[in-house]
Amino acid sequence: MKRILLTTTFLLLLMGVASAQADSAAPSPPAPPTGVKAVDKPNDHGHAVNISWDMSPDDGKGANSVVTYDVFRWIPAYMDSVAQIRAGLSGIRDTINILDRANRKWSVLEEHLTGDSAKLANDSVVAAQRIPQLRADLKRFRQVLASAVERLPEAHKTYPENGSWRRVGTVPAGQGKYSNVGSKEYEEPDYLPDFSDFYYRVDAVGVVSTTRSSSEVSAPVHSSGQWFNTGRTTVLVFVLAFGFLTVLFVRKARAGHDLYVRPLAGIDAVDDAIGRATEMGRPILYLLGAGTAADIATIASFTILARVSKKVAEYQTTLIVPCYDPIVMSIAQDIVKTGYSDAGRPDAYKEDMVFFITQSQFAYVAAVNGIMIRDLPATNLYMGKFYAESLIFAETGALAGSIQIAGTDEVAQLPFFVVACDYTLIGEELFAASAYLGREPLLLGTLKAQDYAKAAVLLLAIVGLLAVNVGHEANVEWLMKFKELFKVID
Amino acid sequence: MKRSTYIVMAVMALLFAVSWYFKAATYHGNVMSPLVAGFMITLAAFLTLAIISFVYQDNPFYKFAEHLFVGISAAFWMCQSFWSTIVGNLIPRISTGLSKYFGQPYRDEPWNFVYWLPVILGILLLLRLSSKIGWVSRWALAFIVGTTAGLSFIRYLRSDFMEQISSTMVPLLAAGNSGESLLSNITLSATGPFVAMLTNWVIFLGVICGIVYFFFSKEHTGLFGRASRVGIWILMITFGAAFGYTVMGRITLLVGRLTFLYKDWLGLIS
Amino acid sequence: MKREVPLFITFFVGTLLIASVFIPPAESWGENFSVYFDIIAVFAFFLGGGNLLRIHLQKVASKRPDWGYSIVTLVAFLVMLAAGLFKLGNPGGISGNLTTAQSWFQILFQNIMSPLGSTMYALLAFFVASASYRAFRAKNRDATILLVAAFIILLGRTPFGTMLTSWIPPQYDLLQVPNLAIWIMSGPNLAGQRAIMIGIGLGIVSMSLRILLGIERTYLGDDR
Amino acid sequence: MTEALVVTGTNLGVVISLALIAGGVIWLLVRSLKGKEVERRVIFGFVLIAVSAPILFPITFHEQISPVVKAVFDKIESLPAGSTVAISFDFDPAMAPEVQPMANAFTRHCFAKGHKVVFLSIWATGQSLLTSTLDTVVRREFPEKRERIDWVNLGYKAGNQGVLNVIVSDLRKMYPTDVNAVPLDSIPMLAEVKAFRDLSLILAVGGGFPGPKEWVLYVGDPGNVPIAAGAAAVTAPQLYPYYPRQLIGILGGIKSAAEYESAMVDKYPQFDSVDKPGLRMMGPQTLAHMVIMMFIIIGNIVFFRSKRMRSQL
Repeated sequence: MKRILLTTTFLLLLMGVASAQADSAAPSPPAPPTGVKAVDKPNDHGHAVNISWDMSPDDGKGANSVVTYDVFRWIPAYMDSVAQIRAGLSGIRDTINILDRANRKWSVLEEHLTGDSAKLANDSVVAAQRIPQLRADLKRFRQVLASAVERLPEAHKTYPENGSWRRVGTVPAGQGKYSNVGSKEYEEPDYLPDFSDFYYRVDAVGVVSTTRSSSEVSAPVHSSGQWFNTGRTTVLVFVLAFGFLTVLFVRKARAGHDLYVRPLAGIDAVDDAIGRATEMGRPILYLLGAGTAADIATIASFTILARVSKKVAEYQTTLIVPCYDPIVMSIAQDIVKTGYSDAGRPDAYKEDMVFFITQSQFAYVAAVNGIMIRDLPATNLYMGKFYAESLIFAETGALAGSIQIAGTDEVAQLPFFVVACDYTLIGEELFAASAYLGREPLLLGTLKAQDYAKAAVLLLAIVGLLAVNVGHEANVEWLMKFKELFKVID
Repeated sequence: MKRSTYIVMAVMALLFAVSWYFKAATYHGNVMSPLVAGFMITLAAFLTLAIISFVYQDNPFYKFAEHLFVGISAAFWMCQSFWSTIVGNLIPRISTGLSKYFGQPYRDEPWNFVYWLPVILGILLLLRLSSKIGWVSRWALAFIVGTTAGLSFIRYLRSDFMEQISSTMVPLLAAGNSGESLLSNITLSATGPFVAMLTNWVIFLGVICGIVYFFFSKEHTGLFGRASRVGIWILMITFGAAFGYTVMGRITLLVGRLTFLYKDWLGLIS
Repeated sequence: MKREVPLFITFFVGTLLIASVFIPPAESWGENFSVYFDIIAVFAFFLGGGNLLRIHLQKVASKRPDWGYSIVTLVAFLVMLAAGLFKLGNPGGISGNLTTAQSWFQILFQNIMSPLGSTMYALLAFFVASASYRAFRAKNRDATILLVAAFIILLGRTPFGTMLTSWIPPQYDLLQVPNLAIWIMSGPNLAGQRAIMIGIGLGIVSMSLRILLGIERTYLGDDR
Repeated sequence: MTEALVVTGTNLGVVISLALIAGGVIWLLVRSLKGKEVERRVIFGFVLIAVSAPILFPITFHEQISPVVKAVFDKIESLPAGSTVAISFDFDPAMAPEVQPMANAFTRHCFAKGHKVVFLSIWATGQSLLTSTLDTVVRREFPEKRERIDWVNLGYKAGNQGVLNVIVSDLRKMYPTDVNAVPLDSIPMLAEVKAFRDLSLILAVGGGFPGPKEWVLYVGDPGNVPIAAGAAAVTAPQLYPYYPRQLIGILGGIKSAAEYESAMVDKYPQFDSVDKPGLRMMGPQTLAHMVIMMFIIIGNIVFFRSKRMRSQL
């Protein structure tokens, strides 16, 4: 006993000495950051606050002893009781899931089991009978939590009583801002209530986490949601301007103004290619690409298919449309059917002209390659989204001696089509193609709108370039910022 | 079929058997039985060869591999989407009973009823199989196309259009990062300030001429026509360069497949 | 009814999604709609799978050329479908992970689908060569530019590129092939890419607008 | 010119396959003068041989070192033996095939010159790749080099550029110990190294964020330390604006790695026997590129000959 006492005393002494030494050895804390400002995070749906501060004089210069900044928020004790209700809630949720899972597992096996396992199985099934009860509990807890959460703004008003400072984030030295983003769902642990007084404080921390110094406390701030994202005003301006241009030219076109469009070699070639197929008595292969109906390029391809199928029906040639996506197949079937009935030959339409292959990229390629080599189409049309398969198609098609016309907006694949096909619609030309083929004044009107937008781009680019350059040379801040207008802010 | 075809078939079958035997005999893993493992690696190797044989000409082996591939892969994607989308995303929101059956935790959220919308639209889509009320499937298609149009409109306006314009605005007279005086140092050194400036000019003028090429409603004559010619040249350089640059990656793919044949199957290299 | 309702749905959904971008509380709608889209797409698989079965069964029934291969497709499709939907051989049963190593689904994927896919992809190495031979010819000015740019980039990737031009002094080393290759990629190539992308951006925006306004309605299957 | 044809690896397979390709190309060239087109299958055959031969037999081409790569090599050469150099492994397994050969070559070069090396990583995924270099290169090829006397492994520290910001002026603040918890003060080779600005050279191998660019901005520029970069091919062009003032040299992609390995073998023949993944991976690439270029040339000869023949008719 005595020995234990002695040892303990000795150890205590030793610790005292050690801690005294540590104290004396500890470096002095860095100077605190100043000017801590907290503002509601703009352009969001609330539940977030931006904090900024002037960096400590010891950050990067001075004693150069800042390693990180710790950001603290004052949190009322009431928040903890809310957290406890929340923990109870998720506890019930977990229990339900566990019982549910165990029950399912055992009830499948039950009849095959014996001995201990059978008892275990039985227990689980019995336990599972509590699930409805638990669900009722869950519902009650939800109501309690909902009403508790409503009192949170109230609780924040008691600052600085009944609460404590908690660290909400850490940033490395050299940075003076942090976003305290919480969840908007109050069942999530990181829920941040809107319209509550938040107080923030920032600590400069040295190498040892105990060497720190705190800033002044920021003025209280509320987080709240906004109804308009001002960061996207430029985008809205573009949307409205473009919408206006389009409507304007469509109206003009409707009024009967004649609109000029320059010829596009790839478009003119389509009609010739159909004629050629008729002469040779060989089919036409039309690929809508590996895109889905979620790609505008595929939709553009539909409009070209509409035109092609009508022509094909008139010329009485065969059309093959193997599809990669079932929805695309459905739409393509409708289109080809309509094309045939428009041409006055609904009887010539066959169900198996448009068919589904597979939604796997290279299996689709393998099958289409087979069709190209075996059916030897006179013309291959590739319109829509294409990926790595572009060159495989184009080369196999060339091997089969087909005339090939391609069009895609997939920039990485354009080189392969341009190199290996006879005609290629480059990017925007694919979208213009539908207007070209239809020759409808309304569609041509939208082309005109597109051209005006392009002219605006040229103008903006030149003006912007001048602004940036003049700004750069003369060091004028706002001119240099001109290009920021086009930066997309999230 | 011709007699020679039968002979080829028989030889291939024999080779397959031999490979199966040897791969099974030399199998050292313990994931599956040696017989299965030997069969699987032999199958993978023969399928690889069957596909490569297509570059020589179309043949029965390629046809077999192609049809096998189509069948397997079509089912593969259907199963994948069934489990990830229907079981993973839809069922836990609309049915407690079914989520219990599939072992998915039920997600009890307030807006869950919205998930019936795609289900209804999906069923409308299937109604196209009926000739009488097939037209209602267009409602589903209209929803899909509307979603595509709405999402693409904003996405492309921002990323492809505005972002690209803003990155074109670069200082044309500044000397890049090196900060040296420009006039004192007009050389064609790849890292010199003159080349940095030249690059900026090429990019700027290239973009302008490229856009001019895409004008549809103005005749490409005169100065406009000349700019459009330059635009085509720029595009041609782009396509040529991108083609040349991609060759390397394509060869790596073949290296991967040949390494499989030489190493994992034939054991020619270690 | 048959025409107006779909047009209205398209207009309504599209406008709603455009507006949601500017309204912070509605920001996540775009993602949600994509999820709905995926769910509808799974229903469409019934159409796709049904079509696949129909086409191949017809081929077999009418004994058209190569009908034997259609049996291969049918069997492969049904076996894989069963393996995936019933999770055959999966130690975890119906709630197990779909891609568990021992499950049939994964074994078929690993040993059949994966080698077939990567070999098909690897064929590109051959086609890149044949396309180069066939198409890179100095037929006219545009083709010559295309050819020269490609050749410089290719040359820059071999030791020859460095060899041939290493005598060029440092003041003019832009003209050394490897440097020239880098310059082409970061100068003219970038300009071209950018011009194409701006065009595509505009094309897509314009096409979307045409769809929303109902000017473009071929996807509804009537071209009037 | 002849140097380009220096091919290492002298077995029968190499000779046969190269003779096959060379003979075939000459035959096709002769044919092309008569305006005869080459059949597609012949092209495919050439590609197959060109890619297969280097896989089956160790064919490597001598890569002549380009100036941006040579700058790095010369820098390591010119440092006096015993200088302290840092190698940072800032990449993940996906990038490793391209950049790990560079890191390995740098390591060999530094040890061959008698430099002391500090290994570290600011990518969480870099730690295991760093360990693999230590196991396969350092411990196996340089067993005489002792840990903490000739090299030290500092390991990974979280904090991205924050870490760099600190270690440029005070290493011990971020790294009080090495990866094995040995205090830096008891490590002999770091007695003189208080901060990264005391180093003679930093080799930043990686390509994402944080990567060579952050090393330049947070360590190279403020600390006035020479930095060289090893990067993946796709990211290398973004680093060129920093060369040659802020980055003394750049290795971009597997080709640069191969060039470096070539230069190493020239200078230190003892490394001829070690694995050279850069050169090994360049074998099929180079041969296939040459074959494709030959076919472009042949294609044009055919085109012009047949055009002339047609005009003569």
